[in-house]
Amino acid sequence: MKKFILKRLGLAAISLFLLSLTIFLLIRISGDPAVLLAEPGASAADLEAIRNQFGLNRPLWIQYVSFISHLFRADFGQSFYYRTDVFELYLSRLPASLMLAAAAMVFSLIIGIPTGIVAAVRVNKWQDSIGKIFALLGLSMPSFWVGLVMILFFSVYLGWLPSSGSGTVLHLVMPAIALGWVFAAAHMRLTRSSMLEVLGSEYVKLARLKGLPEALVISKHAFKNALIPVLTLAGVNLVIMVNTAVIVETVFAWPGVGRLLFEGIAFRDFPIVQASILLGGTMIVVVNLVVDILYAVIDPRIRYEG
Amino acid sequence: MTGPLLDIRRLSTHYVSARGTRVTRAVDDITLSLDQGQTLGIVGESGSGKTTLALTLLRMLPPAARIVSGEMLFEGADLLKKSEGEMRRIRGKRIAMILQDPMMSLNPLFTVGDQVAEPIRVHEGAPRRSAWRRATELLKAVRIAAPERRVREYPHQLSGGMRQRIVGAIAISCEPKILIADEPTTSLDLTIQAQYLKLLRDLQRAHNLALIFITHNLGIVAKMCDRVAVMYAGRLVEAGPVKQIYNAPAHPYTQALLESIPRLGDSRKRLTAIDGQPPDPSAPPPGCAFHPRCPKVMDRCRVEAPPEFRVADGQTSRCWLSAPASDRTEVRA
Amino acid sequence: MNGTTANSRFASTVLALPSRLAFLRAEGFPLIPSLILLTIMLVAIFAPVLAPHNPEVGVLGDRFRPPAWQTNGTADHFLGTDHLGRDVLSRLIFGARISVVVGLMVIIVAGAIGTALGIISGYLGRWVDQAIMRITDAWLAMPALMLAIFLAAIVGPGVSNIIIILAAVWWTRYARVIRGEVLSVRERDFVRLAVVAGCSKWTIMRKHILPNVINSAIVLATLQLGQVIIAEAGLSFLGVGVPPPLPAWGLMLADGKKGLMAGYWWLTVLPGSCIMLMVLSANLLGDWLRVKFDPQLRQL
Amino acid sequence: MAGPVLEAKSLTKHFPVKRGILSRQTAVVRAVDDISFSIDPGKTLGVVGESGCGKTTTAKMVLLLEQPTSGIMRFEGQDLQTLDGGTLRAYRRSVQAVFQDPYASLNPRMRVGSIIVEPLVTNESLASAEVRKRLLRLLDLVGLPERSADLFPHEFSGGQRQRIAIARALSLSPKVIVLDEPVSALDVSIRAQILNLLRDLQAQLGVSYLFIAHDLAAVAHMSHTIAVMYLGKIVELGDAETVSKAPKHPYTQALFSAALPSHPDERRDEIILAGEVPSPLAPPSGCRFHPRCPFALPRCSSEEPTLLHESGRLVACHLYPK
Repeated sequence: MKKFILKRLGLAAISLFLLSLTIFLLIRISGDPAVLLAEPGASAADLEAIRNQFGLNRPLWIQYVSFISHLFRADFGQSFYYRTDVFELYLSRLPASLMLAAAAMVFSLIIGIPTGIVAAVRVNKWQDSIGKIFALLGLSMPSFWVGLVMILFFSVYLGWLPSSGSGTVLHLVMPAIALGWVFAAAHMRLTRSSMLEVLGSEYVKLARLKGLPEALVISKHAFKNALIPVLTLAGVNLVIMVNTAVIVETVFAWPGVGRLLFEGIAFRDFPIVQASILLGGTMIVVVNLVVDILYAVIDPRIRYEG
Repeated sequence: MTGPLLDIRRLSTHYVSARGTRVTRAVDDITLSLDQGQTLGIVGESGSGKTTLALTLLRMLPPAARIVSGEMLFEGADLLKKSEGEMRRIRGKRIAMILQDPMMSLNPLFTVGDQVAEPIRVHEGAPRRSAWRRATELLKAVRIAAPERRVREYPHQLSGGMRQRIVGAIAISCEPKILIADEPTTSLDLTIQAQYLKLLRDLQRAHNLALIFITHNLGIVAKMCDRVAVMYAGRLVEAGPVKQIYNAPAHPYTQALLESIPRLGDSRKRLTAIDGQPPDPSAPPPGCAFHPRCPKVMDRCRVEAPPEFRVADGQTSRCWLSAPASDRTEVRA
Repeated sequence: MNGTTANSRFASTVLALPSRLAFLRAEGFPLIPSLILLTIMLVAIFAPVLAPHNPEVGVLGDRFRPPAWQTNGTADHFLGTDHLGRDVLSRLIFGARISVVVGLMVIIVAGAIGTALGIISGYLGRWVDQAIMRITDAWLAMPALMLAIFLAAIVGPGVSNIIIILAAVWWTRYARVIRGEVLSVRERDFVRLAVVAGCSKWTIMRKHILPNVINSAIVLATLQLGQVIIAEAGLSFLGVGVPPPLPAWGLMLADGKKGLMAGYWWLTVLPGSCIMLMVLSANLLGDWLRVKFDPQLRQL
Repeated sequence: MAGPVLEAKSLTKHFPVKRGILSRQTAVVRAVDDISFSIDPGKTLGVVGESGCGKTTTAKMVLLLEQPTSGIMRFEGQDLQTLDGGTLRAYRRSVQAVFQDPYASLNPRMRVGSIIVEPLVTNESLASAEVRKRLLRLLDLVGLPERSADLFPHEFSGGQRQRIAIARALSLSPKVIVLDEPVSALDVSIRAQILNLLRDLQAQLGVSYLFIAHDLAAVAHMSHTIAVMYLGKIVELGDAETVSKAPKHPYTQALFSAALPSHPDERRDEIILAGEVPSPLAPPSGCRFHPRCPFALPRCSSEEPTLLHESGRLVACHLYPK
């Protein structure tokens, strides 16, 4: 188990290194990095000052070392617009995003897992067809459009829910559904397919041959096995949610990291954009790591492989 | 008890394609019987319907399959007339089955003890503790060393041979009357196969089990079985006592099959091969399904499927060559 | 004599035609989704002929006109106008062009790169595999949309930029899936026998590996088409995709927000429905292909 | 008299096992350990043994799919190690293979004709008419109709596919064909067809076989010489009749007693071995068979026996010479 965790940590470190290197190189090959790093409308003298500050004339690897050392000190620079430390700004926005992601995740699991199980158990029956249609619709509707249509319907026409902002539970309902919708469909599809696979397995056949009641076969032998890939996906999706929430947060003016990124783009506030990507990527790597380890805890086979 | 333990009469199971246009007669008009403590071998090549027959016995067929006719009398009562709930109480308790791939038939997420104790708890309502004690004893019975430790382990911690034995332990956990083994040794090495066959025979003797061996291997039948039933394209082409059939096979398919196998001892003698390919089960040839490959084919075989004829005491054959001449009598028309 | 041969050849061609098209009647073939996709393609090609108005020029006096069947609607603007008085129908028609071009280009470019890398990585193995897969993993660790936003933010919006960006993000999925397929194909005996027959690595990859993984790549591409279209719409919606005044569906949704609180539903509902229709059709077709080609790909 | 067509001396293959982040080599799997054998022209060497005994690794080394860790292979008297590129290519052409699974050994995306002539086209530049001519001859040789060439593999049954695989292996007129479990995936009624075909082809073309199988009766039937392997070692090697009628090594005896009878009256001494085959990662000391051997002597656990002549064959066992 220790070996397993160490190995995963090593892989995560490599991913983080490549992530930082990619961002670093992209900034430098996409044109004059000084223009990006400087505030919009900076003068030639300002640009020169930036070049000196970041040592843009020095060899690339020295620049990279200094880039990394800043990152290790959680120094992502100052926001041009907010005039504050970007890392602190990001942290202050994170709870809102996490809350939205958690709500969306709960929504997606509550909808996705039961429908997936029903569809698998009743494969090729009407329940399955309805499930399939639901899943395909979910995967085919852009989340921000779902959000817009909900605003139109529930806020503008019916006046039931607030169209934007945060503060109450009511504010959370529409963004969570808009964001969770596509994931509900994804979880439903995966639950169905992994459940079908498990239901066709030899050990489920043996469970039936033992004469277990069908309910026990499904709830004990099939469910736990089928849930492993779904929970893995859900773990990965949680981070993807935080990060892809950019558009949904924009639609509903939800004050999370996604909206922060959008503001960064809108105000040409490069330090915010860069920090959002780096921190978002780091979160994905870390959560992937945690999910891998949790996976090993649930599934005894992985634990001993080392 | 009067009558056989299991009496199958004119049983047919068909697969129907999704649109209902194609019907595959996987099990076609089969009559068989089995006594307590007896070993029956069902031999056939892939697609001959032998696994479908086993699944029909337990009523564990996939949704596309239909049992279209026949009776299956188990201890005098027709299994086809039982409700799903009654069937469930028979599966695992009265009739147990070992699957083709025992390595894959243990759930990786539960301990060995849990899986062995499960049928005891479900069928006998035994409390957890005593079921686990029984599970430990069962592991001892299938000769697994240190059973107290093994019950708490997960399947992946055990060797392949041990997993085999555990599947055997699960099968006998509720002292069934019949044990069906579906190609239980195909993936095994010779010396492991010998161990496993011996274990099955020991268990059979200890519990007076009726054993149904489903296999494509005539050697296993020769070694293990009292009676044999040979299947071809869903039909029972020949059935009877093993020695009688190996000494004097009546059906040309059985004859050819026995001659086509290399024997230890008379090496480098040319084998008698059967020409052609096994038939497509969804579109078998008309008449006798074996006729395109049969060295003794007659005109009648191409159009008319032969019924079952009695050729000797307890031996039947579905071949026109076995049709009543003088002393042979037709079982059914 | 010649005539009869020609005739019989013609006859056999005609007779063969139904069997060639037999897949149309195959079980579960998604006929309607395929027709929808075909229609969208045709609309994209013939947009200048079909569109009643210039999609980029509006009459300010005609702002926020509702569809023809609502009060104040005119037959001239059948599906109404937007906040600049531009004809919604014409913009939708031209918008199909952007979705089709971006969608197809991205899956072709990303598919070619990803499939090639996946085959090389999976077949050559060792350090080549390690290097390619570590890069792919790191690339996958960055969420596709955010990376696209980042790239779009530093190189600026534009149709060709958006294609490059989305392709740069999307190839990883092909590389991963195709590599996995190659790993299993590589272990098949026919590949070993090709080595025994003396085939070079290049020949084996081209003749033995590629034809056996291409189906997966096609299925994946079809399924990714919808996601690419949604991503493009999302980027355009955020203002980092297709630049205005081009009539991209995502951009129309962003503009539609301006009339949202006033209840101008057509500006939101119509472009979104177009996206959904196209994505849904692509998904249905992809699903069918997946089941048809390889049931093992069910979890793509 | 001509010497053996293929000869292996002290052939060894160890696979390193890598573990940990830095991929340190922590152990070796001794897949094949110091084995020697030879195959005469037109003859068959049968190799039997259970899974993990190293028979497939041996086949792979002969096919140059695996590089031996040490040892010498000689082809028609020439040491393969010292061969230059050209002669090595000649070796490749002379040694072909047929594998177990007829469904995996034919590329499903190629037509049968292209599959069969692929080795030919790869190695020789021939006019297409000549290729076609040879293709038809090969199809005829294995008993397949001419029109098979234009079909795809999925249109054939297992037995027919194995015929296609054999035709392909024959296309370069090789000296040796490695047959790795060529009939074990086939239906019982088809096996005899393929075994007969292989014997006929050997008689007709004078090709040598390295026949690998776990089915003892099939090996005894096909082979002139039999090598019995256990955990990477050859434990008994000799004339097929001699070995199969009166096996000497306790493992060979157990293996033959475990072989299934062909008739219910056929009774053999039942030797049931205890335990399973140990992992080749940590083979037992001394004689590798000693933990399962019913006749193990004290020295068996410490001293490794060598192959010695005994009653007309070679046996590696401390019980001999008596």
